[in-house]
Amino acid sequence: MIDNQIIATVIVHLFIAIVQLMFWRKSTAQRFLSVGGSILALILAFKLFFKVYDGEILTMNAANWKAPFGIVFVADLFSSTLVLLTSIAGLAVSIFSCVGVGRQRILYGYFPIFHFLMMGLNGAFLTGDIFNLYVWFEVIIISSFVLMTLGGRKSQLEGAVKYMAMNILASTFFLTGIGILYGISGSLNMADLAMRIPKIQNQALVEITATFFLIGFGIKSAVFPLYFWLPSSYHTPPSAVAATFGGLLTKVGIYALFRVFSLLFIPNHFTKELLVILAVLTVLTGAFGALIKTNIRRLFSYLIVCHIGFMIGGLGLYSKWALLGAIFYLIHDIMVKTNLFLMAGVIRQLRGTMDMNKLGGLYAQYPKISLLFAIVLFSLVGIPPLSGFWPKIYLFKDAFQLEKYAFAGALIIGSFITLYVIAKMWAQVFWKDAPQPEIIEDKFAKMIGYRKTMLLLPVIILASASLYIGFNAEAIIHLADRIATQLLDTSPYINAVLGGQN
Amino acid sequence: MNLMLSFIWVALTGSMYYSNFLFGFLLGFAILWIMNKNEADQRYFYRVPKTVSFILFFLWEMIVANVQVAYDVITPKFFIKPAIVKYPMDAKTDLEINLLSTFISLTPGTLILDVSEDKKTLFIHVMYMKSKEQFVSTLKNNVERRLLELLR
Amino acid sequence: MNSTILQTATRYLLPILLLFSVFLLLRGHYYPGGGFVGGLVASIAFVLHSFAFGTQNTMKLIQYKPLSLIPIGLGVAAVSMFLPTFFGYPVMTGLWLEEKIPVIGMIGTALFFDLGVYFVVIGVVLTILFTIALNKEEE
Amino acid sequence: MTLTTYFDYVILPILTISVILAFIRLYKGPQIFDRVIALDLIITIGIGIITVYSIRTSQEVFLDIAMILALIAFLGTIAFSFYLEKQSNDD
Amino acid sequence: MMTDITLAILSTIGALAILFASIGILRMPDFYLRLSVTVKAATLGVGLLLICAAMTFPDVSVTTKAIAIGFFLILTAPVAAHMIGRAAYIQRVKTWKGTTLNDLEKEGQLDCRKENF
Amino acid sequence: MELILVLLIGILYAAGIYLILRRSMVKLLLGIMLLGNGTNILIFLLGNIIKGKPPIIDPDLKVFTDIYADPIPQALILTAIVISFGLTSFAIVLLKRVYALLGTDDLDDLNTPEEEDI
Amino acid sequence: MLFTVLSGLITSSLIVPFGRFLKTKWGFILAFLPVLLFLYFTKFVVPIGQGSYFVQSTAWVPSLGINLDFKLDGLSLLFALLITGIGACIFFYANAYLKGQKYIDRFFGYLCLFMSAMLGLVLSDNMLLLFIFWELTSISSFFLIGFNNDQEDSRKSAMTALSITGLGGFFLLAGFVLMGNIAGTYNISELVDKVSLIQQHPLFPLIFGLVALGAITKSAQFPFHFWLPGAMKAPTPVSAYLHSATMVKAGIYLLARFSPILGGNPIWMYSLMIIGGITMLYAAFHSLFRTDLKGVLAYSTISALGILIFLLGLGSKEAVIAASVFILVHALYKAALFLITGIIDHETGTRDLTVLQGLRKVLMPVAIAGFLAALSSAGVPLTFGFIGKDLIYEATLHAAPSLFLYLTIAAVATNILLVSAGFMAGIKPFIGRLPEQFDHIHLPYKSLWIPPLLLAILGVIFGCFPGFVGDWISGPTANSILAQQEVFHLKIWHGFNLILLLSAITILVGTLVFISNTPSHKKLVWIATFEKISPANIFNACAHEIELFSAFFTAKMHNGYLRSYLLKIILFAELLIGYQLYLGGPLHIKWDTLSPVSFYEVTTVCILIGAIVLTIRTSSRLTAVVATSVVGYAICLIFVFYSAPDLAMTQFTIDTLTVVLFVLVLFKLPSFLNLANRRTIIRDAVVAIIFGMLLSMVALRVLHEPTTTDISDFYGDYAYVLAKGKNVVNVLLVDFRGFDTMFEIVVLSIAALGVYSLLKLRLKSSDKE
Ligand code: NA
Ligand code: NA
Repeated sequence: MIDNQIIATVIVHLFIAIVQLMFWRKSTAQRFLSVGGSILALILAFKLFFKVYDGEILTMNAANWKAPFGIVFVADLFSSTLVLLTSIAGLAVSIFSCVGVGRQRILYGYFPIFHFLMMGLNGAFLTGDIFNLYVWFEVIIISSFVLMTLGGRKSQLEGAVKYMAMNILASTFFLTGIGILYGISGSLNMADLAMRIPKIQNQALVEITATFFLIGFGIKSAVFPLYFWLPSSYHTPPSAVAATFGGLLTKVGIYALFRVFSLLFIPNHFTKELLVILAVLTVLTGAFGALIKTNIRRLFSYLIVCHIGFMIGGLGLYSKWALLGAIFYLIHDIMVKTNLFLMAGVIRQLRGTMDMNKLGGLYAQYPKISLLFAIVLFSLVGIPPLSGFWPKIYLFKDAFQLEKYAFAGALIIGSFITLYVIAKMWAQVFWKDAPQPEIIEDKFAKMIGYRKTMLLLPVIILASASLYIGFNAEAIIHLADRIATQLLDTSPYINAVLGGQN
Repeated sequence: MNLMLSFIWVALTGSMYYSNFLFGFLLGFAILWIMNKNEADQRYFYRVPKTVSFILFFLWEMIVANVQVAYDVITPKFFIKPAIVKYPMDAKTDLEINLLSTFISLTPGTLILDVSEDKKTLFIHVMYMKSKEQFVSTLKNNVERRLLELLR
Repeated sequence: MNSTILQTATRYLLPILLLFSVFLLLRGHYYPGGGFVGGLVASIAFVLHSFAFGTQNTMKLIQYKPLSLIPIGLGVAAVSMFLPTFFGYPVMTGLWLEEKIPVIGMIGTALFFDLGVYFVVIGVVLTILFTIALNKEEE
Repeated sequence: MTLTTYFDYVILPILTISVILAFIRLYKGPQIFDRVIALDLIITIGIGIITVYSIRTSQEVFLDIAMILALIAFLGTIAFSFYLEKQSNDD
Repeated sequence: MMTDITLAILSTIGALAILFASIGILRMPDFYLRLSVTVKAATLGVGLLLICAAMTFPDVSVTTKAIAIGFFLILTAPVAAHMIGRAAYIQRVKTWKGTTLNDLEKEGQLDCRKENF
Repeated sequence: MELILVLLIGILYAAGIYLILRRSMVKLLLGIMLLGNGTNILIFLLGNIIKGKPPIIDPDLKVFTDIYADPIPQALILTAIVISFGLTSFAIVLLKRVYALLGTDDLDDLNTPEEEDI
Repeated sequence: MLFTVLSGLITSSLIVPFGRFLKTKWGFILAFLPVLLFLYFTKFVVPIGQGSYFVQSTAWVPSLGINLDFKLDGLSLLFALLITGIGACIFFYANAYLKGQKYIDRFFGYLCLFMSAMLGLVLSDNMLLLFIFWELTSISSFFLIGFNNDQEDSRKSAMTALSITGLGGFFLLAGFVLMGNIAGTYNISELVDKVSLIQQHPLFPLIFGLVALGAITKSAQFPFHFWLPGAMKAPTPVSAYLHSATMVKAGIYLLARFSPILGGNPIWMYSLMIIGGITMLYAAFHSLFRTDLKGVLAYSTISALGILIFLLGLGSKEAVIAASVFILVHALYKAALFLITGIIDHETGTRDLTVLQGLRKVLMPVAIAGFLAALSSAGVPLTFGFIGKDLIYEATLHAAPSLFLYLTIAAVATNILLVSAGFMAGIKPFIGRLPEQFDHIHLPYKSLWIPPLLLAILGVIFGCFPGFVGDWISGPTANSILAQQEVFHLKIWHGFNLILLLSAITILVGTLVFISNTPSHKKLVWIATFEKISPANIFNACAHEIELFSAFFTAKMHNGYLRSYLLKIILFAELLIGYQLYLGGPLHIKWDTLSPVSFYEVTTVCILIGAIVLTIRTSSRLTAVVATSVVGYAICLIFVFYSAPDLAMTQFTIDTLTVVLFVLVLFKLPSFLNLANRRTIIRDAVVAIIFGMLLSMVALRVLHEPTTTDISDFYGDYAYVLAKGKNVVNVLLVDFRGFDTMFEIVVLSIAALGVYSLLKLRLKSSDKE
């Protein structure tokens, strides 16, 4: 079925960005455009989501060339869900940015680039062409470079250099992989590749190719021992940016890993073992890092790494439940991690610092905001029945079922350390009295109501989403279940793209 | 200039249709119009044929001079006597100076290093210089005069 | 840089390069060339001008900020990309006018798309180079 | 001996040897100026090689590349000169 | 046949000119000499090769293209040579010991240039 | 001939990797550029490479009549080249800024202790 | 039942907006919530005592098998009554205790949450649901313990409590999931039917271990007991609630609940008996040395919990009934003692046993309550404690012949010490001479002293009428634990027998210990020297070590040096690719498929290589740029040779532009320094060369694969016919794969914007975000 609606969100963000570029230096107009456009994108994402919810897979043959000759966009449930989540997170960040991002940055193109980034994310989720995916990845990384350096402070630039070097290296691996893949199969369309790859005689070569993708996407998704860019950089940009990064960037890597390793390269025994081992190490690395960091954003950065391990582990187990768990976790993680960094931004507005040693007294001064944050933090930890809890059960389930006890252990350690550090953070940031109350610069208190709302509303939106995920876990499980089914049985995908012609 | 651009356009596209020429003309006109909006100097170069003939002459000069250098290069011993010479120009306009220097530079053995601030003298690097006076006068009479004749 | 020779040469090279860039742009569908190379050559023309006359003067020559070329180019490309949707085709479908136009040949969305690419490339290259150059002058 | 083989076995080798020689200068330096002019020469020879190759393969499209080279190659040299002129210490 | 022979001759001369330029750049003792030798010889050589190309392809388009290329080369090569030569001089790149006369240095041109930057 | 290109690919990658492991930011950049080139050649080589037959249809014909070079890798590389140009130019400027701020291009110096300037 | 659980949750969430009313004098109304709940549960005493049970199930997350399954049987009922009953006392008490406290609304919010979590925990008939409430109790207790969050100690204690119970919680979850995997259900009632399946599974020890870890951490068993004394930092009502009847008993409840499923085997028996035995002795011994009233209570609580674990481990009928009774006994007297401690603390401002004495003169009703509670804890006849202790001794005496002696000795020793501890807490502060500093003290509000008095009196009433309790409460409880139906009848008087003798000895010796043991700080210091190797310290040391290791590991991995990161990434890639290549088998070059070598190409490649070498080796940046551009131009030539004119053009223009860019930027940079030593250079070179070789090998392998060209053939066939272009590459770029191009120019645009902002934007210091 040909349907332009599939890439509607992409188009919306593209046009918002272009129009905003035309309104260069008109910060108010850009703010309105951004929020309005994000709302529109969200509506479209919902429409798309409900369209594919029943299992139908929509495709759009760009330029009217039937697959595999043109670039095809595919909306299956996995991609539509991620588009939806991205749109929710995007709207939240967009609202937050109106107040949370300084005027100077807005005047120098913050919003257009943010929308380019959103466009890149949506495109990456929707494309059905491996090289096109590369292009989307490049859109994403270049916008993230720019957002990361926007403002040009020293620490930002230092982080950006490392971030950039490693991400470009990742792209190199990815592109090399594409080159090899084309060399062995002669196609770029993922569904077509899925048909061709099993027929390739030299399957060893396929495995080699898969390795390149594994490394490329592994870097993007911050898997051990490829994660270094993340803690080097995520603590440096403005919070709105960090929120987008923290919530969405690594997840594209995860998405790509899931997509590629379910559609193109069905993991063999070695790959599965490898992924599980990497997952365990990733969890531990993230957990250890989180344990010792005192800057809350650095702490969150390591938590991202830690939880990436959960998802990678789910992929490594490669069973229905494990995939379900990993996808559920992905859904939960996008909402929560975005919110965490937004929260860090609010804390910064409240206190002017993100160092736990210097923070304090928030609970006494802002009890309701603190409770709101507590919801976010508990969702992250997975205090049942909040959102982080459910997927872990599935992961445990199959970790035991498949006798991957190391992974089960890592799940326990990872979850526990998350709990521990968040409790520590709660004690330090919210409970403890501020050590030096005299030097606190509380911008928030001085703000007018509308600005306060703009800062808190996104946190509330995302927190509600987390709560929804937690309390209506059944629905999310159904969703993740369908996604996992679609990932495991790729024939509907292939049929939808190739129209049963092969 | 516009005409020249039209010619180049035709040369580029390689088809000598009327319409193509016209398009090239219009395009060239447009480009010049865009460019020259702010420029006082709007003189067009209209002596295309003369230029072409000069270029042919000059190609010949090049071949001749090349042989000399070639010989020096492939034989083990150098016969060079390099020098940097100050050369007073008669050429006045930018175009004249430019063509002169192009010519001098393209001839083996000589190379423009600099034009003085007042645009009256050239500094030329010479490979084979017997004496400064001889070099200057040869250049003046054989090359510069000829060029200026063509241009003026 | 203040070199008379360079300046004079640039006066002639600039239009030639621009012409050449348009040439590359228009013929891309049939021969090597296209929006990218065309745009690159065009921007090289201006870069050359900035070397000869200084970036400030080049900016004056162009009159518009090169940055503003970017949204224009993106807009042109994006519109030509989405025009087909109004006719019920998928995004990016090539639409062609029935008749041939002299010189340019067939006119279609692909050409407009290339034109957008052309503008974007010019805008991008000039923004980058001029920003650097002007920044250096400031320092 | 046909013209093709002549191009293949005489002209192109001469040109490639020339490139190698120019490259040796580029490699040796000693100064950046020498390298820049060696680069310039290499590109110019490149134009020649492309021209010959175009004749060899009867593909006139390659001449377009030669044209681009001819038009913009010198920009690199100009840029280097621009830099070198202003540079305070010898690199 | 006649064309072939002409082609062979022209191309040989062209190639040799280029070869000499390369030998020149390798052998010449100082920068100015190298610059001096290379630019024109190479331009000439390429020009001759272009003529060959123009002769090989029957089209007018190729001929005009070849001429255009040659024209561009002639237009740009000396400018480039001049620029780099000037830069070298401003940076006081050493001349060969055999250099007999140096007017530019005498004039003090160099110093006033430097002040401009 | 392919073997030589294969060798070349190896050398390009090796050189790129070697350079990005240096401490200088400029070398890092050069390394990235070399890696990009290596990738391009790799894509190029792994498609069907054919000499002297550009994928351009003869002006008088509507389809190819004889063998021609694979256009897909070319299109891919073109895209990749342009993209890496974008990245490179941004990276170069980033390098410039870092140098202006830190006064060094030594990558090891990019570790300003935790600070609050965001 | 669902509603009883939800009521607390709803109330606690209502407190967020409407909390202000708690600060008014009508705040006590909230206390009627537990009262109502208590009354609701008493309704079930009779039917359950008659052997029936109640279930309720509401679908929640059916696909995961998590439903709101609740089951009310004897065990649940006992706990539900304790939770709501003692809860009611606590609510009233706390309302008075915390009068005027600034954050009283929060306090009751947490308390409601905690109460309903506890209720949910004991009512759940689904493992995962139980776990959910289990975690909720951990979290809400975290907030309760850390209620005085401006104090460092409180925060630390809350952290410790949460850490230990939280860690246990995750083990528990793992155990539950594992059990669910094996049994195929999470429903606890259904699990009872699958005992053999579970117990015969090879992973049974793991399951048991995980579940037991959950239980013993929660119930503060050795060596995880140390969080409990720390948790005394909480306001006293909290301590009373958490440590008498609720939080710490959750572990007991868990083991009791799962004893029909996991119990009845040596692993269960020995491990629980050992843990429980050690804990009860260790903690009882430690309680002797405490000078803080709450400290005494804390350790005696741990000891009591140890007894319970010990009894559950023993698992005999006698033991189970003893446990069922002792749970109630302990809840009553311990809650009373805590509340009394709270009153003392509240009125005198100290809990130091070396100072407190003679308070009966000013706090008579409190003294009575204390006295009664102490007697009950000592197990003096006619108190409920006496019944409990009798049953314990009976259980130990009836244990296996090889064991009963040791077990009985342990039980007696523990109880002797507990007698002393109970007297210390309930009697010591009230006897003797009243210090002058306490002269001014008045009896506090009724709502403060009535609850402990009530509880203490209840202990006596139950002691006098044990049959009633046995029939309706403890009996059904024991039946649920044993998963059977039997009648237990408790009697006051068993006649003169060994047990009575032991009881007498216990009380006698215990009293002697109490009299001879005057609390002093010196002893505390003395015992503290032993604490250096206590579990708490070992745990702290471990935690510290872990933290050190984390710091070390993180610093080692993430050391701030980009090149080290890149090196690690590359090495990892080499390892993987190399291994895969190795798996691919040997490589044979098929010469016949390769095209002939031509001179000009070789030259081009040679120059390329030369340029690369120059790039690497030069110390001048500019030379490096020149060399890199040679690389680009040479590649451009390769593109020409292999029929890619578009590529060649683009590569060439872009290369030139890159040179320009470099030149513009490199303006002021210093030249390269040779910063690496020889070893590093060699190492990097080796790594790089290996990488290059691997890539070459991969490329070579791919070359030998037959190429499929159907797609490019399609482009060749239709580029003109359908897309109206003859330059297929360009047609690909603007039509077939136009999307790539569209977004690649977006990439370019973003880069340009980035450059622009990078160079132009200078933030003011005020513009941080
Ligand atoms: Na093109
Ligand atoms: Na493209």
